[in-house]
Amino acid sequence: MRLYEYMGKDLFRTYGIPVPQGVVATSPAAAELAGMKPPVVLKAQILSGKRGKGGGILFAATPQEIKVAAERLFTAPINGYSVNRVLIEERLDIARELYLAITVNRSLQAPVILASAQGGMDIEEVPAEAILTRPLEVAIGLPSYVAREVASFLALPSDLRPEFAALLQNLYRLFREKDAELVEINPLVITAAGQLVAADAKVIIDDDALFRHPELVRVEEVSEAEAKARQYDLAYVELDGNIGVLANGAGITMATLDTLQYYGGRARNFLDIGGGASVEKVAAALEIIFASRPKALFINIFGGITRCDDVATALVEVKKRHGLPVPVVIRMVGTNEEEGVRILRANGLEAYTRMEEAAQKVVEIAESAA
Amino acid sequence: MRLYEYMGKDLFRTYGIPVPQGVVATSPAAAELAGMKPPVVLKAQILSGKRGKGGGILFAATPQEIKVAAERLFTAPINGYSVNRVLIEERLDIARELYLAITVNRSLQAPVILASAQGGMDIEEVPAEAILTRPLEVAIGLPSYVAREVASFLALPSDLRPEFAALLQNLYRLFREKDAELVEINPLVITAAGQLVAADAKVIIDDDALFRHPELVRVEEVSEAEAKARQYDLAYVELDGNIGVLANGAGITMATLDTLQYYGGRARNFLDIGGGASVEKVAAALEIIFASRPKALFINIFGGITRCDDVATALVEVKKRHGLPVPVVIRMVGTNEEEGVRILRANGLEAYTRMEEAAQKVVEIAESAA
Amino acid sequence: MAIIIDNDTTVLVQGITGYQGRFHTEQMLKYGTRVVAGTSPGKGGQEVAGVPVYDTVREAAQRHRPVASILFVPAQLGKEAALEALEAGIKLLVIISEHIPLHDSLEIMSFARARGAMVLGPNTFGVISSGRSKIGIMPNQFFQPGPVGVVSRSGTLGYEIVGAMRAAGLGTSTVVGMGGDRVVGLNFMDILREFEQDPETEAIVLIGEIGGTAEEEAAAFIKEKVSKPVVAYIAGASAPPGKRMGHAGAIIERGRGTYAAKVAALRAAGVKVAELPQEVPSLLKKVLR
Amino acid sequence: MAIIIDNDTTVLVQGITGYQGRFHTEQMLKYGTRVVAGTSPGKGGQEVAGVPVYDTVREAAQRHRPVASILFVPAQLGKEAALEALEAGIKLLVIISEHIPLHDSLEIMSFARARGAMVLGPNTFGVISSGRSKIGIMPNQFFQPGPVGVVSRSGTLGYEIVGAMRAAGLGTSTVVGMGGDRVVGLNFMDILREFEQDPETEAIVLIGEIGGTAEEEAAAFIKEKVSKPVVAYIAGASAPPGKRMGHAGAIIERGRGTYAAKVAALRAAGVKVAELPQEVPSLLKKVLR
Repeated sequence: MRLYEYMGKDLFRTYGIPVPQGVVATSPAAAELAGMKPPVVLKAQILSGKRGKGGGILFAATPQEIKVAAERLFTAPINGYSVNRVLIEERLDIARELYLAITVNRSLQAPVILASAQGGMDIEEVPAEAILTRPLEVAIGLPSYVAREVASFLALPSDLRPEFAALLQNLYRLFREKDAELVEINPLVITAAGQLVAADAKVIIDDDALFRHPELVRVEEVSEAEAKARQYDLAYVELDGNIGVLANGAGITMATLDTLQYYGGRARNFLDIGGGASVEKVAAALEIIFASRPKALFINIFGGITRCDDVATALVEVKKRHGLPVPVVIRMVGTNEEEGVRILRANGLEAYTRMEEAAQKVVEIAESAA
Repeated sequence: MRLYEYMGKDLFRTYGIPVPQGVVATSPAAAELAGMKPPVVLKAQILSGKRGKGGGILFAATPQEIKVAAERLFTAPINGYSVNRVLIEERLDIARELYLAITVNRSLQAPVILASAQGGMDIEEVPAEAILTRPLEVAIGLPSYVAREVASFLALPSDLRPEFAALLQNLYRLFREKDAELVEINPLVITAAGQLVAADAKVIIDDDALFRHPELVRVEEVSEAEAKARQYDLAYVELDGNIGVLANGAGITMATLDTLQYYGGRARNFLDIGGGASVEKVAAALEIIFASRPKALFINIFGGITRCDDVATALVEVKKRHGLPVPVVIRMVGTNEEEGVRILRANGLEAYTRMEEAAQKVVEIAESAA
Repeated sequence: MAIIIDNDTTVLVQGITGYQGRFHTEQMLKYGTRVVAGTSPGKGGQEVAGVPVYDTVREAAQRHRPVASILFVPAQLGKEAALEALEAGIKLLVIISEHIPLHDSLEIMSFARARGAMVLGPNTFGVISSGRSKIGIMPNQFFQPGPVGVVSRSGTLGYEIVGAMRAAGLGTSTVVGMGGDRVVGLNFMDILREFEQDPETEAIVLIGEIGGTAEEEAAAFIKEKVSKPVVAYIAGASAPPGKRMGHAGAIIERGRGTYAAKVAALRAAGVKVAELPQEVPSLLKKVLR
Repeated sequence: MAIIIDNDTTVLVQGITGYQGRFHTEQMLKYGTRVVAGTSPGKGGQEVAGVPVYDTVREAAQRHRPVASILFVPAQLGKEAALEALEAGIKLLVIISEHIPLHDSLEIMSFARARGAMVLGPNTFGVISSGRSKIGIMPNQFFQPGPVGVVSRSGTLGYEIVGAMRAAGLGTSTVVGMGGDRVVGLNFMDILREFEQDPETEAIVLIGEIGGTAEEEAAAFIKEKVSKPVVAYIAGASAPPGKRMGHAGAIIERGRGTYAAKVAALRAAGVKVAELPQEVPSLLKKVLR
């Protein structure tokens, strides 16, 4: 769960990480009345990178300019996102811009600090040798000597180092205590007055750990269908093709999408019903897919814990209830395959055993329907 | 630093470990006015084991008995300790008594839980097979499965286990956060009503960690001389012999005491000036020893970081200032030995090079003076 | 000798009294696995399919000395269960549970390293030595002895490919699930190293997916250290960036972990990469004499 | 070959710019130790006796690859300094500092085990391979090469006995300080094991003291595993119970760790126990052919 910048900065404040003075406005009028003294910067609160390039960050030197800028931000979508909140902050007098982040390195199975003296730009564009990658021992955490190593790499002036160490240690505390996947400050500003300030905040919380963070406000940027899928514990992603896909297992669902593409088709969605899905869950999955109005539906079941007869029963039930709005191609093998096929046949449905054959068939149907 | 029982129980309370209702009285009058409803138990607050056998724990069933018991406790010393505080507590209705402690096992270099179903008696008297010793991983701490293991060993009824797990985990938190060497509950009572209550509390805090615990009240049970020694960072222990000892290094100081004993003498003290002691520090050490009125003084220096000339200079200075109140026997070898011997000779003092010879000499002098 | 497990491997089942634990204990016993004990707090003294149940791993370990443990516990309890097993001396941990918090996985891996223990998963289907023993949840019927070692990040896709191999007459030596999470214990390299040394394995199938750099690291390792032929299939060719494709680990982040990068790295290491899962058996037949 | 260190051991000095660090760096260099770098936060770029100083161990380690590190840091900073060294890959840690909090020592030892590193101390005088190299604070002049391995819980008492040995014409192979704290890294057993295997060591001197059970464990180990003759001296025969005799570790607690128990255990293991420090050389002469 990615947090909005202003939420990340609220967390920073709680953890003693310095952020610019600022207020959040939910309308141009509120922006005018926020009482921020110019010069200020207005930042659209959207979960998109490259906000600056997309026109989501504007400067204002007078109250009149604040009004104009706020109106602009609230009016048009930025990078395709509509703007509901604008963060208005004091404009910093910037001497240096650094990059600082803590995330998890999969290969090392450990948290890592990423730091660079080249802040303020996309970290992808910074050459690798200009980035320090410092793995951390979870049994130890982030003692002051690690902060010294990072400060050394960034060539910070010695009078800033104690402040920097505190900031980095607080950032790690936040990372651990809030179950973050990523905490990123880009840029971490050194002001002309020699203060460290987090000018931006990107915080991503591990979805799997949200259960132990009732204190965090939920950021929901999902469609109705995604919300419904989550409710049934289905892994669902909307895509831009026209073939609905229902499969069991993340890997095989991905492979199903790839196979459709291989034969010239495009999936409308990724939907993994997981292992051992009940009839009710499969039925909910089918309803979610049909609601997305695909041209055809591809069901690809490789029965293991998931039983073919359960999937067949769910399909038949949905069919009885609402009818099937689009043609359905079924591939079904594995646990209780025969029983599943029998149920399908009794209800006028056929099943393939080979995945490629079924995939080719559904692509064909979708093409002709388009 | 060992805490008084009532201080340990205050900590227990802070950490959510159930203790009996109680108040501390500093006089018999205060005990009467404390408002504790009989039946109660009155416990002398002294840092001594076997308080019960020493008459330091009394029961009272009426307000009149409270008064009598309090007077008795405040009047006569218990096990040689005079009583300044009495803890008056509700009398528990005891169903079972357990033993529970967390301490450090030197061989394992790890914290260990000690638990026994035979509580309420000296743990030394409980057979080893009736004691569970469960080492803990500091990197992990005390997760709930460890509490389950201990509860299993103690054969606790299943409805008490969640409560017990919380108690044990809280005890470990206290142990770690307060830098304890030992936290011991003996007995841990299961009341007739089925509640867990810590009927006693023994907490010893690591002296070396006191610097980070300004919140803990200092328990000082040291003499004036010991307090002064601590101020100069001297390791000093008062003993009951008549030969003052000043040496450098804990091992050699112990060996010096042993050597004196071997030749029939008894040391008045253990005093280790440590490595590289300054003239000022040695002078302070000499003053502490002389204040304890020994019959003779034995200085045993094996110079390494400690320089013989510094010790000689300190001795000569003290001699010039106050004179030497008792005969001094000096053994001095190692770093700057010649210079040290020269300084001594210039001031009418001689030094031995062999420790046994010097030890025999000082025992002889002390004997003849006694 | 297969890799990681063999006939003698003694197995503990953590969470044995739950639906999954019970079902898979029976399945493992049927397959020949030496399941010696199970745990379930508060259920000590019961039996599941003849297997004795204990309250704590320590007690089970002292009595039955299991070498491996398989975890069927809710994600929220995964960390404690894993640490309990490691503390009690378990040397191979198979974590079936999905949705274990990332920071919990980091703690598990850190302690496993300190204890010199192997971890498969989280979110793995386990490991199976075909025809001998399995510690996992894979359907028994697909796994027939043969010369191909298989390692897969995903379960059903692994079964799909093993099934296609079987249909083509190709059996498996050991099939290993790496787990679909972002942070998992053993990675492709660790398992490739074992297969390279395993006399029963003549060729290796690597089933990867988008996200992370495990396949790229595997490619570098294959180039240097693996003499046996390797066939790969990578899922996620059609996946858009920034979307989590089911597995927590299957996400293209900031331009890294793409299908193209993985396939390029593997091909450069001499690996034959199948474009469809069903191509794997025919590619295998080409590399096996 | 001596035990633990030899001529080639590269050494880092943590806290090199302080009085003690500076003095002992010079002394170690004089004795022949390969001191390759030092650390002192904020003093990076300086030199001490020609040895380059760095802000962090990591930097020093990357440039000079020290194998061992000796710590001269205030007790309150001891834990961080030790962890810093271990994290940077140091394999032998010699902790001179005294008064390190007990729980800090526990964390150091736990992490050292995870990293497979050896720790001497806290509160040790270090280790010296006579005539070759030393990592410690012992006075250089007492240590002459010879056939006797010495391990001691205390410093000055160790020097006293080594001095008496030298006066009697007996030199030392390696002299090891175990440290006077309650919790220390290497114990008597670890060091006895090394001496037993060291071809340069013909007899062993064990200098113990009251408190703990290290001597009793050593006795059991000697009985089983040590074929070389062992002479012991135990300090604290006259110490009363419950009093801390200087060393944090030297305390008779609840009737355990007494002089009598230690001497009895050692004698039962065939160890010759000296009643006075000065008896050690003559006992040694009896056991050495």
